[in-house]
Amino acid sequence: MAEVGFWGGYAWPALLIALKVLAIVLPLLLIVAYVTLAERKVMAAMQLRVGPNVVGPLGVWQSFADALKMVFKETILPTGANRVVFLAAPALMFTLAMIGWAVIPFDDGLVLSDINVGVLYLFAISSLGVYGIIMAGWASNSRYAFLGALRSAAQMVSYEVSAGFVIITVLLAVGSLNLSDIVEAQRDLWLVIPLFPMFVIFFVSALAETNRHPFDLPEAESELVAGYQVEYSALTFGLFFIGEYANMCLMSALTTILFLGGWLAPFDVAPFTWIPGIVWFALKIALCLFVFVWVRATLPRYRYDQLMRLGWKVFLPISLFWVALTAVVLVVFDWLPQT
Amino acid sequence: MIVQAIAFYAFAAVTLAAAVMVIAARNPVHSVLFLILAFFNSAGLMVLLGAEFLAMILVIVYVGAVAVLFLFVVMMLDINFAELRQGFLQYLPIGGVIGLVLLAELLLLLGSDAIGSIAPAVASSAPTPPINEVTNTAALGELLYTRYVYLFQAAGIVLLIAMVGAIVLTLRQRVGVRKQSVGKQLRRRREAAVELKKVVPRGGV
Amino acid sequence: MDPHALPALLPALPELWLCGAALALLMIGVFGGDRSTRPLCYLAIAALLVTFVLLLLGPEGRTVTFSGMFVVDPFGVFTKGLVLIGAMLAIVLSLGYIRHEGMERFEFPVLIVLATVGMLLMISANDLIALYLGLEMQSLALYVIAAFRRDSLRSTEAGLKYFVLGALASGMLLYGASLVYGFTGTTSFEDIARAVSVPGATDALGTLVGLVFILAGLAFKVSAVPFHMWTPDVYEGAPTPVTALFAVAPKVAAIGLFLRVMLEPFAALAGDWQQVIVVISIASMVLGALAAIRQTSIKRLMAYSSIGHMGYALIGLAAGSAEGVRGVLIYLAIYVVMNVGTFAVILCMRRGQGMVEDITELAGLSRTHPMLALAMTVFMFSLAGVPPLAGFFGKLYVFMAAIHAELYGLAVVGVVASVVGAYYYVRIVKLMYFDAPTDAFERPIRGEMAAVLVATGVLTALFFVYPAPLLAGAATAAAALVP
Amino acid sequence: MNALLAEYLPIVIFLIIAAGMAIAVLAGSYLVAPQRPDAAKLSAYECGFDAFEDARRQFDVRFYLVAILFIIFDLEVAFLFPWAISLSKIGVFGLISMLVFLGVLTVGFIYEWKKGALEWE
Repeated sequence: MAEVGFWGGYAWPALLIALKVLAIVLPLLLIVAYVTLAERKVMAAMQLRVGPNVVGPLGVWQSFADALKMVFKETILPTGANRVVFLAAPALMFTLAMIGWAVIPFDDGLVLSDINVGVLYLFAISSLGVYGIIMAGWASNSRYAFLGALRSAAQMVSYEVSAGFVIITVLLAVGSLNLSDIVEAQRDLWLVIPLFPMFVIFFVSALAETNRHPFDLPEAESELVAGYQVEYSALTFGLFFIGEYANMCLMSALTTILFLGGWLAPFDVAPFTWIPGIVWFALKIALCLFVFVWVRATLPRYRYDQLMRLGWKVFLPISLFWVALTAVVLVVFDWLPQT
Repeated sequence: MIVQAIAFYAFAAVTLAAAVMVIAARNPVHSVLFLILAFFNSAGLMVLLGAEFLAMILVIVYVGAVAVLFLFVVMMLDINFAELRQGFLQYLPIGGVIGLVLLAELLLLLGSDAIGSIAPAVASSAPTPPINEVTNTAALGELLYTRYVYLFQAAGIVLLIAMVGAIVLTLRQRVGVRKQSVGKQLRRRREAAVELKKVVPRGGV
Repeated sequence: MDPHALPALLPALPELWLCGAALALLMIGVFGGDRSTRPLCYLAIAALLVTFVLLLLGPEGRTVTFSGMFVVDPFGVFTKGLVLIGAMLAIVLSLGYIRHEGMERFEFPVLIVLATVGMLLMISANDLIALYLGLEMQSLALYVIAAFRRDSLRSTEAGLKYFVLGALASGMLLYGASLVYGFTGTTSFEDIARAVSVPGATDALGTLVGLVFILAGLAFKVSAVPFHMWTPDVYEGAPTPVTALFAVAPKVAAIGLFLRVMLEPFAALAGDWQQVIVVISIASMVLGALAAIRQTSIKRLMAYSSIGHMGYALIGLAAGSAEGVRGVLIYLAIYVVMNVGTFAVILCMRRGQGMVEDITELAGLSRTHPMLALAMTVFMFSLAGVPPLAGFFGKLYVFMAAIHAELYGLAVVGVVASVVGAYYYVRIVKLMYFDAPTDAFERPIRGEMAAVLVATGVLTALFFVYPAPLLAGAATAAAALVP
Repeated sequence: MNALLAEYLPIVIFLIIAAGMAIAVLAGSYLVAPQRPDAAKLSAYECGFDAFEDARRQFDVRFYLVAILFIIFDLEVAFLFPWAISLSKIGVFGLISMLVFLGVLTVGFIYEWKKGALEWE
């Protein structure tokens, strides 16, 4: 390659990648805005009420109105708070929720960085989520925040173990850590069918990982008054809010890739394959998000000891047993993927 | 190639700075956060080396689990470093001498041209497969469970001892705490719970 | 060698059996609850006994399995036998102590068995990684046992000290191993031996520095002088049967490991590490002799005495010949018997409400407990190295080996140190026979304690009558290590 | 090697951009929003009297135990990853060696369960 100097050799490819990154981040923020609105609308519908419809037709601009309001609110730093860590926590939560999307394959070949340890990268990102919460709880120097943070940290930690075992069962069936390979391997049979119990455990663990209902005890209004977020106001709270919903979408995307065949059409028959892969991917994520909201609208909240009991005493043994069962079945029937 | 060099120096510099800050930080939680930064950057260095599986495991296990334990412990025990550091000055000379000796040995090593002079003569028996055909996760998987099964099972036993040890040292049974037994709740039959009684008006039960 | 072929499991049968037994004991214990501690101790002793038998029935000569990481040879069999005996006797000694000191938790025997598994793996390691794993397994279990009485401040302090310094030593050993791997390109002992014996190797500084770090790590585990600071505090803080275990089993395993690491992979570098061992040995003997003089707590005194004895054992290693290794092995066997006997006596020093640990409590023991006093006298004189008793022969063989290896200075210092060291042993005997008696200890010594006392007492006193089996065993073991 | 690293460059750039946006948002809120702090506003969210001592101490040792058990099971998952990938190549021997490893850790898990380490009051 001829010496093309600084501009051609390095700055241009970097700029190209930066544009691709923005091409992911900006639509994602838009989607997150509408997911929050959709959640409020769907929950309202489930409770036979209308939901936000004042700001713009059918309340379309509601989330932008909220965002604008947060921008102009005052950011309060409580006295005993530890300034740097206090501000770093929301920034970390937001960043983690975003960088997870770098490895998600939106369509066949349409992925920002196709690293061959994609699943491990996402597992690492979800295990880092604990830090945002602990730092927030510790920095805001209030008893509610501290206890809330510890409880949600312990909860996330407990459910990560069973999520890990579930991912192992998927890897056994696929034989590669690369996310695109995982989706390719499900071309003729989605893994949700053979590994259905694992799908259920993974989905519930995803609920617990993102501190969503029915596992949102640490930040439930009635118990710990919004847990670790209690001392946050204005945009710092906004970052947490966006981070939580982006995390929710990330977990739905991961569930879709692992179990629901990513961008693959349900049947390889003519009418289905005309619709581009990314649309299928978006539909499946929408389905998962709908179930997130549906669960929030209907189920009662778990008490903390029941929540930990479910994580350690139900999910862990079942997923551990299922890993061994899948391995034995695959080796005995010789269905192992030949990589 | 320049991007690799820049990345290497950036990661190395931040790791060293974070390591120094771990010791120098006044507040224990800050030192744990600097430790996490150091782990992160060493994971970055490993990616530069091409050992991506090891980098991810480093992030998952060290940053995701061990550092969380450190944070819990540091937050639980009110360690103020000022107290711990009082005796630091009187130990400085001895510590300094030992540090210098170690540094001298390291410089000796770097200086000596004998690096690897005898190493190639005894190449290890399992040659590493080429990087582009086999991902290093798969390469690891092929050897770890069959050729090195002895070390693998020994590691399993060490994990078991860690489990038993942790529980022996920390578990306190709080007596008299009524726990919910879901099994018992589900096994309750209607007959045991509900008793139909014929009540005579003004007769009481 | 096809990596997927199943390795030969037969040579590792004792270890596999003990691992299985440890898991089974854990399960029995957890379902039996804390009241099952006593039967669990008996089961643990039985499991160790079966391992001992399996060990003796093992294949002859030297077999290597698990792709070159696990070696079984007469040297390993001899040392493992000593470790198993040490562990068994430690559990026997703890039976009474657990009951009346409120340490009735079933994990105690399980952790001892798991620590013993670690020691067996350490001794039969033929690879730097296997060495480190065995060492960590043993140390981890011992850290927990040291802090087993978590409510007593001393026990937790002992556990913490042992953990912090142990972690430092493991770190240094690991760093040394990585340097050696870096410079020789391999971790297996045979390949290192081959790499190091290449003529140009002696100027490979990297391997030497790595060797120094490994030496430091191992010297810590053996509690040789520059790295002995943890020993007195941990011996005093830990519960007495745990101290008995510390003084016996891990020391033998660590010395066995020391011998194998120095004489198999780094035999060619003997010129370099020999004077390091000589210095360590002299320093340990001198400290063992002098530091114990003004000690009043019997357990701290035993800690310094064990440091001294490790110094004598290292003389054999400094000699570096087959005769030297034989000397070390004989010394270790006698050391195990003497120490177990002494700790049995210490464990009998109970008065009504609790254990007593001060030497002055032993005053006038000859009048209150004539038999106990006699046993203690035999052990004290044997530890001091007085001729007819076993301790003398241990030192004799080690000094002869040093002399034959022209290490005259070392032998002379050894003799002088053992003479000076004899002072505090004899002082205890004087206390027992010539001082006014304090009130008596608890009267009926427990059955198994009396049995241990008689057995070790007879072995120590009448060793000179029939020493042949031990000498022959040690000779074959030494021949296996240094051809 | 360069091909492998080319895949990781976008992640680093993504990280920089995401962090940059977060910081920009925080800085923005300082510039745009009115800042009128007063004692009442800055006090911690509390009803009744303020907490006596620092809120950040003495909580249940059980969190410490959960963190340790998590490390051990996390390591177990980490050991499982390469095994799951290469099971076709290491065949039955690899399967048996992993089942033994899982068996040892299941014994540990049963021990924990029966000892009540997983109980929460």
